[in-house]
Amino acid sequence: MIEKILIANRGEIALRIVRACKDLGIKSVVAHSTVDRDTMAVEFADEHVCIGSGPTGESYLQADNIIMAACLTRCDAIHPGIGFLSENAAFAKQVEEAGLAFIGPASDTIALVGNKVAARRIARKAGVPITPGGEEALIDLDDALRIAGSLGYPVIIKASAGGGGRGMRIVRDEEGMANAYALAKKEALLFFADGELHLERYIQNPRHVEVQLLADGHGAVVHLGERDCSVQKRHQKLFEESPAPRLSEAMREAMASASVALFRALGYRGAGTVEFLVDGPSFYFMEVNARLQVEHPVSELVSGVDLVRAQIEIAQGKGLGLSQADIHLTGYALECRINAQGAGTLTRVRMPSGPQVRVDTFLESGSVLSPHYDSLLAKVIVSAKSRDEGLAVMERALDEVIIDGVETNLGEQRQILASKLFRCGTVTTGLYGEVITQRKNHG
Amino acid sequence: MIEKILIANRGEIALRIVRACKDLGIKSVVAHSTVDRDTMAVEFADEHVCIGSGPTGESYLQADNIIMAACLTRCDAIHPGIGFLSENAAFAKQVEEAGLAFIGPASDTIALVGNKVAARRIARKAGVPITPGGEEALIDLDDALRIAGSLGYPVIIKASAGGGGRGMRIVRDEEGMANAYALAKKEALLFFADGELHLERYIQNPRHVEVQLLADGHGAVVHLGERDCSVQKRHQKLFEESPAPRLSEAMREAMASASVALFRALGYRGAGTVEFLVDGPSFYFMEVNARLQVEHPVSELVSGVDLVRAQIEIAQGKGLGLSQADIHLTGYALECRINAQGAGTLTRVRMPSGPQVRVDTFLESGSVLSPHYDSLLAKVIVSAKSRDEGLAVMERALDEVIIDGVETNLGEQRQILASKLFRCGTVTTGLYGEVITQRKNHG
Amino acid sequence: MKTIESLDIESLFTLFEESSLSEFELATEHYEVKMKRTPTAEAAKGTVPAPETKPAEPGEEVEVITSPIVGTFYLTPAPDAPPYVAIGSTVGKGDVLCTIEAMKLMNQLEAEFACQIVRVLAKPEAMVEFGAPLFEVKRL
Amino acid sequence: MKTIESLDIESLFTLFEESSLSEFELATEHYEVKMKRTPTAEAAKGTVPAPETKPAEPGEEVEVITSPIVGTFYLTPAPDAPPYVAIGSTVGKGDVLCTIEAMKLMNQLEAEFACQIVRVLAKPEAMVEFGAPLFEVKRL
Repeated sequence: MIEKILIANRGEIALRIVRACKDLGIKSVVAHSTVDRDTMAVEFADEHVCIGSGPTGESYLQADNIIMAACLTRCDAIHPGIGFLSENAAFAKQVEEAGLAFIGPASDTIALVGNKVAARRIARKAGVPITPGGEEALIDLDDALRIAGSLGYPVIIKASAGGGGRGMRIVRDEEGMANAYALAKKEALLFFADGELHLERYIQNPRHVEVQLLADGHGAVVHLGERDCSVQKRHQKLFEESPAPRLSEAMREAMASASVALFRALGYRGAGTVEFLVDGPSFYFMEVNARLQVEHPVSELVSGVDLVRAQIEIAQGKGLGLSQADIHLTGYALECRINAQGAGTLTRVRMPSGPQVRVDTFLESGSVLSPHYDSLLAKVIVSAKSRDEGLAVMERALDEVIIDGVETNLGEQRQILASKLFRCGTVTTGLYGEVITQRKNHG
Repeated sequence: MIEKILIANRGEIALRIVRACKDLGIKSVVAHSTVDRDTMAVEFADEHVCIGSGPTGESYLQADNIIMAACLTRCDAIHPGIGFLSENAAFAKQVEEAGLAFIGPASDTIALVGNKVAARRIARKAGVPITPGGEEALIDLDDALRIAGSLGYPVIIKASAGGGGRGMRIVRDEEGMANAYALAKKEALLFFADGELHLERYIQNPRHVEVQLLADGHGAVVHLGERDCSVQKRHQKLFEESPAPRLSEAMREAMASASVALFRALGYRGAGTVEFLVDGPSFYFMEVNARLQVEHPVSELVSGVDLVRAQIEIAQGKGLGLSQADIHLTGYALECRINAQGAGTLTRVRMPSGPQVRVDTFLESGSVLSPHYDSLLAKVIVSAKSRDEGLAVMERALDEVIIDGVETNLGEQRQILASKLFRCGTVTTGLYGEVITQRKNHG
Repeated sequence: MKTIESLDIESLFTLFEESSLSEFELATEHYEVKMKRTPTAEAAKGTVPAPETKPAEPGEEVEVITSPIVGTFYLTPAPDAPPYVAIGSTVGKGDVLCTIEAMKLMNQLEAEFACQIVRVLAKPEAMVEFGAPLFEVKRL
Repeated sequence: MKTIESLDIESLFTLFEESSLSEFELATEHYEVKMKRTPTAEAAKGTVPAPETKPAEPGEEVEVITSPIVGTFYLTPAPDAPPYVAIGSTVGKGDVLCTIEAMKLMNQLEAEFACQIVRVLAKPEAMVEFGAPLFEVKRL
């Protein structure tokens, strides 16, 4: 039984987890940096422990301090949130070894899916379509040239341990390979301390669709439908929605079944996501996100399932208590991320409210935005009966937002929401460029 | 087709209606007093017209100014909101005669159900149980004594045109009748300009349960389940929830069918509520509220139907587009009203946010609360799978609220929420007294 | 420059005014003087004396007459009739200034005091809301 | 410079204005003068010189040594061993001040400079968070 959880994270996601704990009657302890002492997560938690100074490497990545804080405040479990140590297999193992529940998948699972080559191999075995390309790590430049030659250009080189666009290089022709290979290798070593690379066919402006899953580690797996996260700026998601617009029922179902099969094959435990690239009539496995995701509220609103609560209940060993027949996906949900474009003091914050609007934020008028952390200010999530209705509600909600004191992406988000491309549901990873970058150039 | 609506109201409900207009792509004009110039409803509306000075009699009750404002801004319809002119049959008639749609029932219906004696008569005819008592207006004191004698004391005298506790007198024995009769008559004349009284058996500490309905005026009527509104302080509702706790399925269904039958008999058009008193195993018709209600979000959350949107669509003559089979009542919803206990400037306002929480308010840090208007600051509404879960979420939400600058009832609301009586669902109109007043006396 | 003995009272006032003093007393062989100032919010902000406000003369006071109702503003009683008033007109108390049409009634707005029209602030045949400025006038 | 006798009243005002005085009285053979000023917020910020802050002498500087990690604070190397330091102890740079147990390791915290222990701020055997104050010391 989990009675007290240490939350090893910050910002809106730490607050999200504190709220789930309160709803479940579980005590919460927020581990925070010196900079985050006055944030809402710390204020609302039952206890809080300072684990280091502002820079993430000196606090939110300090595994020892986090585990000691959990032990000394007599927590039973650690929730790693999103980012930081949430997909760090070594940390998960350390937590397990300290006799604490890690609210997330088993450390072995994290390690397994963390290696892109291994993950692709398992996916293929489980019958999940993968992008044409090497299922093995690249041996050297010659190997890369040989594989690319057989696949046809353009191809993409990726760090096997990578993510977030780092260690990735698109190669458009043979001549570009040597340079791209060297750069990707260098970045892979720099960011992931692991130079392993692999190579896939590169898909131009695909859609990015992911399936949300919950599994109890004992064979029970359900999916909560898919989310379209195609609208991105430099690999950072801007809008996420469910159901994905203009996706055939057949693909929707195939993607969901493939994801469930993969999670079964992995013996997965907890909440997780399978990410796909969609290219016309085909979809390809991209990766498994072995953690909660920023955009999880979208699935919560269409499924009625509280994902953080479910994570905790799974960690308690209660089993899933849900079968696929219990999941009724109804209506539509859309999330808009409001990001800062700089640090500073938020002199005034007004978030939207009213019907069909959910706001997940940790900021209010007077909050200070530290330059140490990521730029997510708030998530505005709306639910509606249909996509058209949802877009209207989101427009209304964004019109209510006021954020003074720092630059934000609100203007861009409003532009995207109003754009024909987005309205029609013809979303791809190229949408941001077409709507914002090109308008700027023409403007 | 309605393309532009004048909203003849203020505060959170005016904002609620502006939001619905935005969602529907309908233009909105807010008619406001000089005092309300800087409120959110005015800010978010497409246009605004000042209709008078602060006191409600000089602005929100100025029918001529309101209708002129609607005509001159080329509105097609007037939404009266809640209170003010919303149940004023003469105003509704004036709106109709000006060629505008009144977003509410036909003026005749308002007039009909506005007379309690007439409403009781129709209810009885439609097979709705009514409290034992005179179905006719009282002729004089002797008549009152005769009827009370046959019913048995205690009885309650009510103004036929009344509401909100005014013109009401409980009579515990024969000796108290003369005085109570005189006072009720005086109040009825004073507040409603109509001295007609009637008399019913008085039910001590009943539950107050009401059924939400939607009807298109052409025979289509659906109900959205019931709301328990028993927790009241001097006839002012404090918490409202749906479904009503500890109510037998049989009573729930009987109440809903009776309400639907009554609305059919009335040929009702629009959103409306039938209020009942529940006394042990019996329920009795109390009155029809021929308008939207403050607590409407509770029913929106359990039914998924947007009531304000539905009101507008009905006024557009679109028909209901819903049959009872389309209404799926799922989960639980609870509303907590946060009221001010004085006027002033709100130096700091922090409303709750996050999962399962909806906030309907028109206030933010710096807002000025005028002494001219009612005390409702905000409605915090939560949705959940079950009542227990809902209470936990409400507790979490109220813990997040900060309102500085004016006294509020937050402390009392938290006490009620934490009380055993409320937790157990044994709610009656006596609950506030038992939890708050008695605690104060013992404290 | 003045010696204490040769001081005149005006100079003393000026000195005190321009100072930040709250009290000043002086006794010489010939006279005694005592000055005291209760610091006002204004004075507290600085030593600068408040600018002398010249009271407006009766005829110069400019006032705004606003609309008491919502309606359509008309300067003329009928489409081709001359306007009730024009810039420069003087009207007596009770004289009609304009019509505001509301609920199909022509409501004549009467002057509450004698005045001269300085400006017409509302647009003829346009909507006016409650409190909308109609005329700028000089009270006579 | 003026002698008291030759003072003119303007100079007196100027002198007073430029001073930080709140009251001034002068009586000569020929006259008596009294000046008083109620200090305003403005004046307080302005003409009053800031109080002279006395720099602490090296030996008096009190500093706080804080915990660099999260763990359990111990003043002794073992349950029945004597404490590393006590109030009044002087330690040299690199001397051990305490142990903080974390991840089953006893981490010895060494003094970064020579100092004398003024107070022990953390509770032995209790949890300390990052930045928790452990010792108040005087740098030597």
